[in-house]
Amino acid sequence: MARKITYQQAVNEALAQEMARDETVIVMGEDVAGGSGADGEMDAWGGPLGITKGLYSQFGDRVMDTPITESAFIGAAVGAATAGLRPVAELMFVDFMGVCFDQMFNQAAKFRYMFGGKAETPVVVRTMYGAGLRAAAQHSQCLYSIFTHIPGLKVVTPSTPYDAKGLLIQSIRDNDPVIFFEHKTLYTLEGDVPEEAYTIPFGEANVTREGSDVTIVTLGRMVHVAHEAADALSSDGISCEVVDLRTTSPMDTDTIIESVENTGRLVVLDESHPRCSIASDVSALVSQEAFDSLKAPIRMVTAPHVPVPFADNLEDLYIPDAAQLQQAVRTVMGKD
Amino acid sequence: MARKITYQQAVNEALAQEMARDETVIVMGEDVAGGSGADGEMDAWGGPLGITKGLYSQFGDRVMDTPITESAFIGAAVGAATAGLRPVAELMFVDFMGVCFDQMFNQAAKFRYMFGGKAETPVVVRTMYGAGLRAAAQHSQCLYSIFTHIPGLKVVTPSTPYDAKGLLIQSIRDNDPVIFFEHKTLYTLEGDVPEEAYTIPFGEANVTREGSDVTIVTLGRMVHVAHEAADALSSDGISCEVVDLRTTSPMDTDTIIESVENTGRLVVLDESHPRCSIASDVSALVSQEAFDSLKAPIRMVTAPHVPVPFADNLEDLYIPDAAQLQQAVRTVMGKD
Amino acid sequence: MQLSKDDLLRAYRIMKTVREFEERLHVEFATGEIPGFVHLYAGEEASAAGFCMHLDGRDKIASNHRGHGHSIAKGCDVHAMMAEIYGRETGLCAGKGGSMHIADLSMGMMGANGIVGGGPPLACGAALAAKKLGTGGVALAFFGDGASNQGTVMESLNLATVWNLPCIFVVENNGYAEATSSKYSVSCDDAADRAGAFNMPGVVVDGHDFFAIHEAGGEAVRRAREDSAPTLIEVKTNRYYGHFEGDAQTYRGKDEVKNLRANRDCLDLFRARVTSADLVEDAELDAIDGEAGDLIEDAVIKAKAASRPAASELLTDVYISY
Amino acid sequence: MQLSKDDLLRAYRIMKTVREFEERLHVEFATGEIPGFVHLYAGEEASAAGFCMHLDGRDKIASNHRGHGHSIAKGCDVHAMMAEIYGRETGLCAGKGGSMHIADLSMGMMGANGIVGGGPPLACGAALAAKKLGTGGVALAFFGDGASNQGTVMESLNLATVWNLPCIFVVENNGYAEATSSKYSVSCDDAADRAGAFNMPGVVVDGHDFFAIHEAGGEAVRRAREDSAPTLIEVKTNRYYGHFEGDAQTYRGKDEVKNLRANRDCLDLFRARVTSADLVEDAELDAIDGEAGDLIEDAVIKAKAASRPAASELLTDVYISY
Ligand SMILES: Cc1ncc(C[n+]2csc(CCOP(=O)(O)OP(=O)(O)O)c2C)c(N)n1
Ligand SMILES: Cc1ncc(C[n+]2csc(CCOP(=O)(O)OP(=O)(O)O)c2C)c(N)n1
Ligand SMILES: [Mg+2]
Ligand SMILES: [Mg+2]
Repeated sequence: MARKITYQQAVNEALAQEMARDETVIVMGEDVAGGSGADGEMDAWGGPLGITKGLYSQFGDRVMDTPITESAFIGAAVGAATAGLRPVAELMFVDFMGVCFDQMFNQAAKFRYMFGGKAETPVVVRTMYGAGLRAAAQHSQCLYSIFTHIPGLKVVTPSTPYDAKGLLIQSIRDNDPVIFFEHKTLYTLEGDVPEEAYTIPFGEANVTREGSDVTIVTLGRMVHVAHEAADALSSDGISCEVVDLRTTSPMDTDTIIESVENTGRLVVLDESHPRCSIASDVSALVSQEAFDSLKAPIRMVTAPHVPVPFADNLEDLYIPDAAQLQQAVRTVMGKD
Repeated sequence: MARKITYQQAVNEALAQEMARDETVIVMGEDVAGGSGADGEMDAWGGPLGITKGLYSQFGDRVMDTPITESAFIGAAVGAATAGLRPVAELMFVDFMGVCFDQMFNQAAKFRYMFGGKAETPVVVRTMYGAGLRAAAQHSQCLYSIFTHIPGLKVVTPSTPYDAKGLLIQSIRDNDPVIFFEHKTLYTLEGDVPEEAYTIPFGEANVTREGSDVTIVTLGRMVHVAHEAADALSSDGISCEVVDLRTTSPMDTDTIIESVENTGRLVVLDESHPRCSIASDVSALVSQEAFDSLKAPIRMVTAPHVPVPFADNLEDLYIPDAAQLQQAVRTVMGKD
Repeated sequence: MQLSKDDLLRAYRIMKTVREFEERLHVEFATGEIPGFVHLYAGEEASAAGFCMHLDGRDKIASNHRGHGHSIAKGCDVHAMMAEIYGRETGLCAGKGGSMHIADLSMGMMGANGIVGGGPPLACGAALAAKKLGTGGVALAFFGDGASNQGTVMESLNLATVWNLPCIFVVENNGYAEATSSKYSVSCDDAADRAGAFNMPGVVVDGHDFFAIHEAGGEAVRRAREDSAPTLIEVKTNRYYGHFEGDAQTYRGKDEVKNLRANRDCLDLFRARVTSADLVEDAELDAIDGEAGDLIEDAVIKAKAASRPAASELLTDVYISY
Repeated sequence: MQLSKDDLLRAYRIMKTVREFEERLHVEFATGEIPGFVHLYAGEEASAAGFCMHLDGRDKIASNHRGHGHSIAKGCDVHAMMAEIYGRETGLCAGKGGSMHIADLSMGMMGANGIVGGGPPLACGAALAAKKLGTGGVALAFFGDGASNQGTVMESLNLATVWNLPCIFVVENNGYAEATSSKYSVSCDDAADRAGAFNMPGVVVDGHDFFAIHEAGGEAVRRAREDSAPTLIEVKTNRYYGHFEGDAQTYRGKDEVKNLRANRDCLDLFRARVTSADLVEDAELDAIDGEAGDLIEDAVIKAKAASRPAASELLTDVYISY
């Protein structure tokens, strides 16, 4: 797999390949084509960052611009999913969930259970998340822990172009409702991606680095921060194992526990706010299921319990970084 | 304080006393009076369970019925709070947050931070939560962990009539946005409540039972389940300390840690779904901050990762009960 | 639109079955054996029947918390519905949904809904699927006057026009949202007046008159099926019971329901019309009355006798695969 | 409504200050020194000025992501605004909000808003507060054509009528929501057509004509202040730049902006009208041009020179008390 493409291209390619393979896959969202009703070019945008650009040219009205009415069109995607389509709806920023969460958590997530096992709702909601673009408090949140809390939803957080493609194809083929988180600072990241379609199963974490002293469980953009820290720490003789969750629901508890059983130490690195977070979720899991393996207190490295600030220096301080992670690892190693 | 009233009466009394004391306190929500525009009695309902009944008769148009448009009226409450009122809005069931969450988590919660410390938004959203009324998947959720995740919100979960009154008065007088969770099965619970107004500070947990072997951290309705279990366990010679969080944001981490330092064992009891929950949050806190005091793995007792079922027998199985809690306590005591 | 005798009998049977279902639930609820919140449709039967008579297997409906009538009219199994409301394993949703979540996707009934305004976006989706898949189907959303103000509903009206969806929006205006009058909550005179804001036809029909509803519904379904275009219809109707069982209804005028039952009952008006026009004989309708009564009696007996779901069911059906 | 000379000069100063502010940001953004998303208001100035001229200290506005013009027109400090956009500690929000969250509650500016449709419910609340507290104030919400479809906005229109709120809703229809035309997303002909659905007057005005806006705004504010009743006004306007800075705008027609600038510029039209009517002399306007230019130049220099917020600011201002 010598070909390198960006995370953004990987997402686009996954969509294009699945649309080509399966007529029932449709894409909808605000400006996912762009230019609807206007005098200029159609397929002008592909969303604000151009992620879906080109799909309209290739698939015509299977790529549908929507009015700015997230409840209506995400609900429509959910309804269409119960009626034979496999819609991929774009919630431009996950921060906008507050105007349409009902259709995800009370409708899509619960149909199967409430209807006694008789519903299938193969809908995917793609969404952008995370800090780093100076987009301030209402355009920089993570919020995946909120979706993870909800039974019936599957939550996917790819960290690389390879994972983005494989997990998105899996999301589209999956028969349950999926919310797919794309980190906005990862779009330009390049990586090896096979040309053909492939899937990555849900609930299987990726041990992206093996190590023996400390387990770092993380996800999304933070996987790269973990590697940066692990590199630095290895020159001090500290060996870190990095576990990329890939999906937070289902979550691969076995891999986490196994790793902690080997290393005896856990640091969880999570870009989101700390309370009721993935960081706390993983910590709690281990403190219940692998307690006896622990040689030191668990440590969580997260953003603080504050909204995302605008000023560039403050935002940089807000986002968990390799230095903080190194410090936490040293602490659990008893070397601070 | 010899007078006994119900949790429901305590809520009503807190509202009435604060409205009488402060002209800027207003109450709004669907049928909070009831009967608006109709031919029969005005003040007919007081919400579906009659909690606010009588306020309209006493305070007239400071008690406002609303159309079923939670975004508009909760947003209006938020906007009014920035402009000199102290609105108490009712979100009938917290399950309905999905149509109006934006006004709570992106607007009210973030104004102060985004506006550089210059906003005050003294709004209270009262809401009903929890299982037990056979109300099924869309009317029985807890969801407080979602609000706890959000910086800028305060989250209150009273377990008794006494706490309901004191915490609601504090909520109304507090200058930050508060979401106030009333458990629907507690409304008929009676308890001692002083007639005069009083406040209970936020962020101070209540040690409702002292004990030396195991700390049980819990909240809301589950406090009563914890006491039931603790009673049963005491006859087996196991001494439980019960910590009622009272507020999950801010959360009284000191009391939790201190208690675990004394007992060396922690069980967290939480009615909500397990993932990214208060149960996991408290577990994570302790596994980081009081790890060295722990004599046994932490255990969480929560509802399962499934929507709330309708059938009475299934719902009874769904809700965490004293037997499950006892089992968990025995496990951490090494007696299972 | 002239209905065949078969159609007339079918319409009456639907309405009567719903009525019996609801009247019986009212009685049964009082015994305390039925769990949860139950919202009865009695008084509004002509709406469910009048619209659903135009729908077939290709078509879908999205319903609301007051969904029993819609479900029966769309062909859901009455025994399974009753068992569901009792929370039994034989229920339409295996006892896991209850009254507020009755659904049968195989019959095109997309679900009652516990969220006011939850259904119309879903109906847009079903209409979109029908259009994209070329099934010829349409989708219809039933919702109340209270729901008509909800943002999700108005967004759906807009989307249906923007996307030219084969979708019908039916506001069942029974005068109240819980205890609040539609005169208070709906800022325009008729809820159907909002149609113009979304560039679709808006129609008001008398909800006690099955024939008026059937006529308006026929045109809306035709418009959806042939022109792939949406319509908003407001049915002026009334509920005979409280918002939910247990509602003391002190917000209603004295004798309001009594007068409605006496003078505006959709079943009585239907009977008077078809018998006076010599289309159907009283005895034929009486026979249906008897059959409907027997059906419901049998459904209640069977529901009560059925088992509750197995304990293991608590954890199933959350995901298809995990 | 006849404006005094002072008012005319004030109106021009507001519009020109906004124009200078935005044109300069366009240039500065290209240097890469301004962080985040910046949405410019150039071309739409007559709207902010025409409405805000009627407002005073009792009154509040709720704005949207394109909020610089509204803020300046409502009296926010231009230096502090510029510093905010640069993310400096001297910013109106201490550098923590940025362009999308500019606010100054002390000036009655309730905030730009990153959520489309976030503002109108807040404006309802401010109107309610004014009414309950008897301040005589009104509230005005500015939002776009794209936002006009959002459920939160339509719910607010309904609520304003149900509660008789002193509230004005202004749709600034600049033809696009990002890259999507309002001809596609708004299902009715004019966004103002929706007013009838909520039983309030709906007015369309030419957004290039300050006087038309000022006139319509005056009547709406009067209606709100005196009758405690809401109005919906659609301003047909145009933006000169992309949705945000960096937008290549390939969705727009060729020469669209060029023609608008040449023929429909609100500042040019204003100047022509007031000078040809001998109300103001060119030289007086030229003087304002110069002052506005100097002001913005000074604001940019000071903003660039200002410090970033102290690191400790990261953790402050989340709660008033904890
Ligand atoms: C989003 C939401 N808000 C509030 C409720 C509570 N609720 C249930 S039914 C109802 C009244 C609905 O009135 P209407 O739409 O007129 O239907 P009707 O009950 O009259 O048939 C309300 C307020 C809810 N279920 N969902
Ligand atoms: C709820 C929500 N959905 C989508 C967006 C992304 N977004 C920001 S501005 C915008 C277009 C708004 O168009 P319009 O209301 O016409 O205002 P304009 O930008 O033209 O001034 C969109 C889609 C958002 N910020 N919030
Ligand atoms: Mg109704
Ligand atoms: Mg626009």
